[in-house]
Amino acid sequence: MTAPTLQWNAFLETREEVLASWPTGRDVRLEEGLAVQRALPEERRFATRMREAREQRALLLQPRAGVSLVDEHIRLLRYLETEGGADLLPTTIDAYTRQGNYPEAARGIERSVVASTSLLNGFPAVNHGLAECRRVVESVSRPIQVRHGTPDARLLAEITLAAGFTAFEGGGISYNIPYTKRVPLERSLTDWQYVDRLAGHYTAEGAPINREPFGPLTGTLVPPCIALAIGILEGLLALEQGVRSLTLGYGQGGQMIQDIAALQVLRELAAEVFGERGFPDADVTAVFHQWMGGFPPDEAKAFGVIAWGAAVAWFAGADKLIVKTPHEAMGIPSKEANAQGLRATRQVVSMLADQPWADPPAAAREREVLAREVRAILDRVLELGRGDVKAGVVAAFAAGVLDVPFAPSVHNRGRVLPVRDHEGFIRLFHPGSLPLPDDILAYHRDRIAERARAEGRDIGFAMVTDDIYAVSKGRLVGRPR
Amino acid sequence: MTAPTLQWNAFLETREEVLASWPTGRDVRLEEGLAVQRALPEERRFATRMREAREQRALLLQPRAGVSLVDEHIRLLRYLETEGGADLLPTTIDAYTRQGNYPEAARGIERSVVASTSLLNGFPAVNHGLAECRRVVESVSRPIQVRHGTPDARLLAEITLAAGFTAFEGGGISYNIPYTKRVPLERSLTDWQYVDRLAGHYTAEGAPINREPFGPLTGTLVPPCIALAIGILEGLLALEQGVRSLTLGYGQGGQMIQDIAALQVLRELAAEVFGERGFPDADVTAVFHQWMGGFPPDEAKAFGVIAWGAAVAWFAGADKLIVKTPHEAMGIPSKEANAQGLRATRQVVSMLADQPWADPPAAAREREVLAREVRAILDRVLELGRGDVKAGVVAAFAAGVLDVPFAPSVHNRGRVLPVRDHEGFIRLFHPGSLPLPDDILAYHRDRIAERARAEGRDIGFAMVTDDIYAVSKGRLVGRPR
Amino acid sequence: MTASRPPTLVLGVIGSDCHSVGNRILQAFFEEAGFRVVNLGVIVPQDEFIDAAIEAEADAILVSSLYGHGELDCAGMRERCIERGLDDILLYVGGNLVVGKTPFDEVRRRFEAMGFDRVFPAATDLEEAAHLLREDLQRRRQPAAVTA
Amino acid sequence: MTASRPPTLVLGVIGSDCHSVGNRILQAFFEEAGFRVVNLGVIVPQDEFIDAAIEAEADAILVSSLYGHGELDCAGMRERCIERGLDDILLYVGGNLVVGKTPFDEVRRRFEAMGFDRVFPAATDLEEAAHLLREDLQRRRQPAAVTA
Ligand code: B12
Ligand code: B12
Repeated sequence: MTAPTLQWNAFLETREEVLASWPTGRDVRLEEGLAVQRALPEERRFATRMREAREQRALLLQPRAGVSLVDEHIRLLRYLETEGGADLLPTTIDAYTRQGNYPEAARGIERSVVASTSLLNGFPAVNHGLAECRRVVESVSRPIQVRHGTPDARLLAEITLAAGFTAFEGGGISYNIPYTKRVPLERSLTDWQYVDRLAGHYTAEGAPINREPFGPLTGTLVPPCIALAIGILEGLLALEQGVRSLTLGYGQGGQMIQDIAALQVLRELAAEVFGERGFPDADVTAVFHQWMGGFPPDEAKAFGVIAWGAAVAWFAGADKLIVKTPHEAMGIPSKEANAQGLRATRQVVSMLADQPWADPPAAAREREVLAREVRAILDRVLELGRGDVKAGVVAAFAAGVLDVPFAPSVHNRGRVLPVRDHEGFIRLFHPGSLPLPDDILAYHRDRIAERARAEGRDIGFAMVTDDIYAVSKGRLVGRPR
Repeated sequence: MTAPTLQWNAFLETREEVLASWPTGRDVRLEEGLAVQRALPEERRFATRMREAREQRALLLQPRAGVSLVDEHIRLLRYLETEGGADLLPTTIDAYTRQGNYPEAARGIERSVVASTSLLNGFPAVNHGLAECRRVVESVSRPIQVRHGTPDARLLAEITLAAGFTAFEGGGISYNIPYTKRVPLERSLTDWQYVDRLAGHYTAEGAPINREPFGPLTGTLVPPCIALAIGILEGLLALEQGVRSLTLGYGQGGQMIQDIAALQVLRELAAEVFGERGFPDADVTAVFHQWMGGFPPDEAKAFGVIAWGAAVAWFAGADKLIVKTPHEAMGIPSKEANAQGLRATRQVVSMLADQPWADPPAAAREREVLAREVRAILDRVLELGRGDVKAGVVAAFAAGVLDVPFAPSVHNRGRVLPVRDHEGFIRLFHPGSLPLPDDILAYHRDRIAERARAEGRDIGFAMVTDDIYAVSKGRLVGRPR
Repeated sequence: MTASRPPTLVLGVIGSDCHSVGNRILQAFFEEAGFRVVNLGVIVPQDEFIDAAIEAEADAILVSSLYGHGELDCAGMRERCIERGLDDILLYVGGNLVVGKTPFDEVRRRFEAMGFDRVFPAATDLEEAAHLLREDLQRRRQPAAVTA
Repeated sequence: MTASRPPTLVLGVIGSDCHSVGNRILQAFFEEAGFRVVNLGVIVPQDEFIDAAIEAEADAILVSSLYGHGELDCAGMRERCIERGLDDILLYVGGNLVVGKTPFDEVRRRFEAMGFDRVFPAATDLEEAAHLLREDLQRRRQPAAVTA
């Protein structure tokens, strides 16, 4: 087993290439970035706020938001602070930047200036560069995170962390498999080791950077065992590079008991596994994402989905909640719609804040099954890598031991097919090559068979399609019409 | 004990006076009304749909709605059918008509025609008269109910039932104490015996009329024991006059466990008490009202309140849900806002429809305490009336054995003062003269003391005021600022 | 009004309106804030407000209307006050004053045109209202020359 | 195109767009509906659509764009088709085509102006779309005289 932490010198060598890859990279100085980070007051530090949330059993709300131009972006963030009451702020990066296509992003900026409206689906941080990013950070009073979907986020991380962003979403799996088509896993994992090493360096030097693997993956009927295994693996990869503040995520599946069980298992198993692998000091928190699949186009119905997600996040005991908006099915939300999503969510969460919650009995069973599933997958991945996490992940995807439903990447087998059971739980219809125990596979089969009987039809892609559409059409389970 | 069912001849005598009290009364013919009612298809009969909902474990959605003019009212109802997807329709009556002030209602109609917008807060059914009401009934395809707040609803009932409305809300307590100032209870109870006798006659003649006591009362921190006792008593009064289809109601209090327990106890105790008192054939269903207190003015937050109410109604196993709108804090909702409330609610309810629910353990304790409270009140009321329900109710209000917080009626003692405990449960701060067992009063005191300690302040009217405002300001418990 | 006794308010919910919760709170609030409050409760006709104001030598009448008929119920109230000799009594009104969601500026205009001195939406900060009330009363006490 | 073989569609998600779920469903749906489908998946440049259409002798190209850059990514696509010899290939586009909630008529206008034959919102009934596609293809097969 090779020492997984990147050597500092090797890191610095790569770093030169990274910073040279686009003109704005030249402005970045590590020491300057550290100074900026260290000077931040604690209430604007993501890691601190997340830890406090866990300790105080609070649930912090965070929107997604990003537009083409800097001033407009600042106005948007301020609006979400004041009118939305966001506890934590984002900067969502546009899709050209995510693919490293800075020339296209530049064109998008120009055309946005001409059209005097944002034509990009996010904030092109790399093109705007260090000083402008710093202006964003300085314009807000809440901790602020970079949210994106970038397989090679090295330059983006260099610029934004030096600018004072204190949290950075993503990982070598979760920002590759659901977001790209041909990027090899080996490459994205290596590039993300770089990002984690950078965040680890900041951490070691007194400026902890919060890192958050992207839990929801494709957002579409993802069986919890797959999401949890990937989240924990990405957590391990980050810890290996010196990251300590970790927020593991899970996207609402829609079945309350399953969602609650999943977030709890995620917390428990992560603590166990990180401890076993030598990271008992990992500072782990949990983020819940309101429904990540297709939304109902009707705004009133969207509010229903949003509010219900808020309630489940509370029941599940999340520390942070990523909030959707009533525009979700339509397009990038206006700032007003974004703030509406936040306020609807806040109302539910704070009406529940004082109410005790006791898990329904069925949650225990789901927790047990799920914990065994995740353990089985993790064991097999680490076995394949002979203890090396990165190697294990690459081998696991090749073997279908990790397999994300509906993902676009050609490096994902795509053999797993999920479907809901009669009670709405996401189950495995085709388990692909997931290394799950036989009794558990039988459990999935039985639960699905129950639904097939009740609906009087065979299980098949039609049923899966119905399930994909269900929430957008006002149900959870896609019953036959 | 006198035979409580009104004698038919005495009823007919009174009836002449009632019909003569306003010109539109002259058009009403009982036989004609019966013919209209009997001719209705079953899917437009309230009693049938409510029973089916209970049997199929469905949750039917009903809005509130009523405007000054007939055509506009019909357009509104149709919109709520098609765009709102309402299962059941209302006709909410304006406040002048509720007080029997038909001349003012007439002025309101005239001025509405001139202003070409509704200046009344509901539909003045008595002024419009039989033929126009029939036109309303015939214009819709769902069962339709009269919803109001009228202490003397005899003429309103004569006209609307003859017109083909198949359900009629209210009762001699619930449409007096929260809705009027000086109307003696004895009078409103007698006038409602008339209404129930009329509904009982329709029922006996093959046209069951659904009757629904108004469960939420003042909608403001009503301790469940008071609401449940009154609902069951009004149910008894209706059964005595021959009503068989009864929908007992409960307004969301905001504490999930308490709300769920309350609706369950309401169902159980009602069945028990009705059986004991000789009405084992009562066809009882349960209606849950989304939050009836002050709403947040912000529409997004209102959606949060609405959606959470929808979830709790589902958990509580209600058969019907009365839906609020995002305009609640602002004014009578536009038809669009009304339909939005319905759609947000539908989304939540149907996303939950397939999910099993198991009550949290704490619900059992609340159920037990609540059942004992309601029994204690009912026993005392019946004792005071020496078995006669009406007499018992009158005596009970005089003695403060029944006492509705914040009610405007001078015939209500107004000594009971509720406040939330630390977990949001509505408890008794001042029990007034409610005849509750000592251990239960101690339980209330202890739970409230816990909150006072946690907040470091004394219990008092300031705390109650904070609780009254809380939901409209985005919380459940009114914590000190 | 003499300087020694606290200013007196007549409070009530006009017309056929039964909304009693806000009324209770207003009474408690204004008493706490040092006013003498004559609370008529709900379902109060115009003349009952005026009778009470005359009897109590009140400085202001605070009308609430929540249920939507505010415009119908309040029409002519200022004229009626004058007719009955209350020439310059302060008239405040607040609540959900008209039927349906309406821009508040529009609502204010309509009620000011009816002769109300101040108009408040339901979501009113009561401290703010009490502050304005004290100011308005102060202004009336002082001779015109001083305020002009 | 000969009458005997099923009409051929080239399908894909244009630009840097990774939304793969709708794409999977579109493929399954149109295959089930009797079309031959060449599915290029996500992140497809304009030229890749055109290459595939030429190679497969396709009757129509179905472009998806979900992520908001549709306008930027689709600009010039019709011209490029013509340039590469696909003179009258059917061009359909659908999804969340522009950034932000926009009235669909406006969106349709913009994409029709770019030369797309039909424009679909995300909430499209696919049966309806397939029906239109069959009609459009039918019309192209028939000699102009017959349709005119
Ligand atoms: C799931 C999802 C994701 C997943 C995608 C996983 C994956 N690999 O597929 C993840 C989380 C990774 C993701 C990422 C992003 N997403 Co996204 N995503 C969604 C979401 C919630 C559902 C999409 C979905 O799967 N729907 C279900 C399928 C069945 O429906 P569909 O995709 O609409 O496809 C149907 C129709 O569009 C139609 N159709 C499509 N094309 C065509 C073509 C023709 C000819 C016809 C007839 C019909 C047709 O038929 C399809 C089948 O029914 C939507 C919002 C929504 N719809 O609720 C946002 C949404 C599409 N995403 C959006 C954005 C912006 C992004 C990001 C850029 C992040 C960001 N800034 O917020 C990144 C994209 C990065 C990239 N490079 O592309 C925006 C697009 C905004 C806009 N257009 O203004 C949306 C609308 C959300 C929003 N309101 O902001 N997303
Ligand atoms: C509880 C409630 C009821 C209870 C009332 C019980 C009771 N006896 O009090 C019940 C269920 C019985 C009820 C009945 C009806 N209600 Co109601 N009710 C409400 C509700 C939900 C809360 C009211 C409340 O208690 N708020 C809490 C208190 C503290 O706030 P408040 O009443 O607004 O009072 C404060 C302010 O207004 C302000 N204020 C008031 N007056 C004044 C005066 C001055 C000078 C100042 C400075 C301030 C001020 O200070 C008060 C204290 O903070 C409101 C909607 C809402 N606000 O969410 C509807 C609402 C007021 N009701 C409404 C209606 C129409 C009715 C009905 C006619 C039924 C119907 N058609 O829907 C009947 C009325 C019958 C009648 N004769 O009056 C409408 C009014 C519509 C409009 N104006 O366009 C509302 C707005 C709901 C809606 N959107 O449709 N209601």
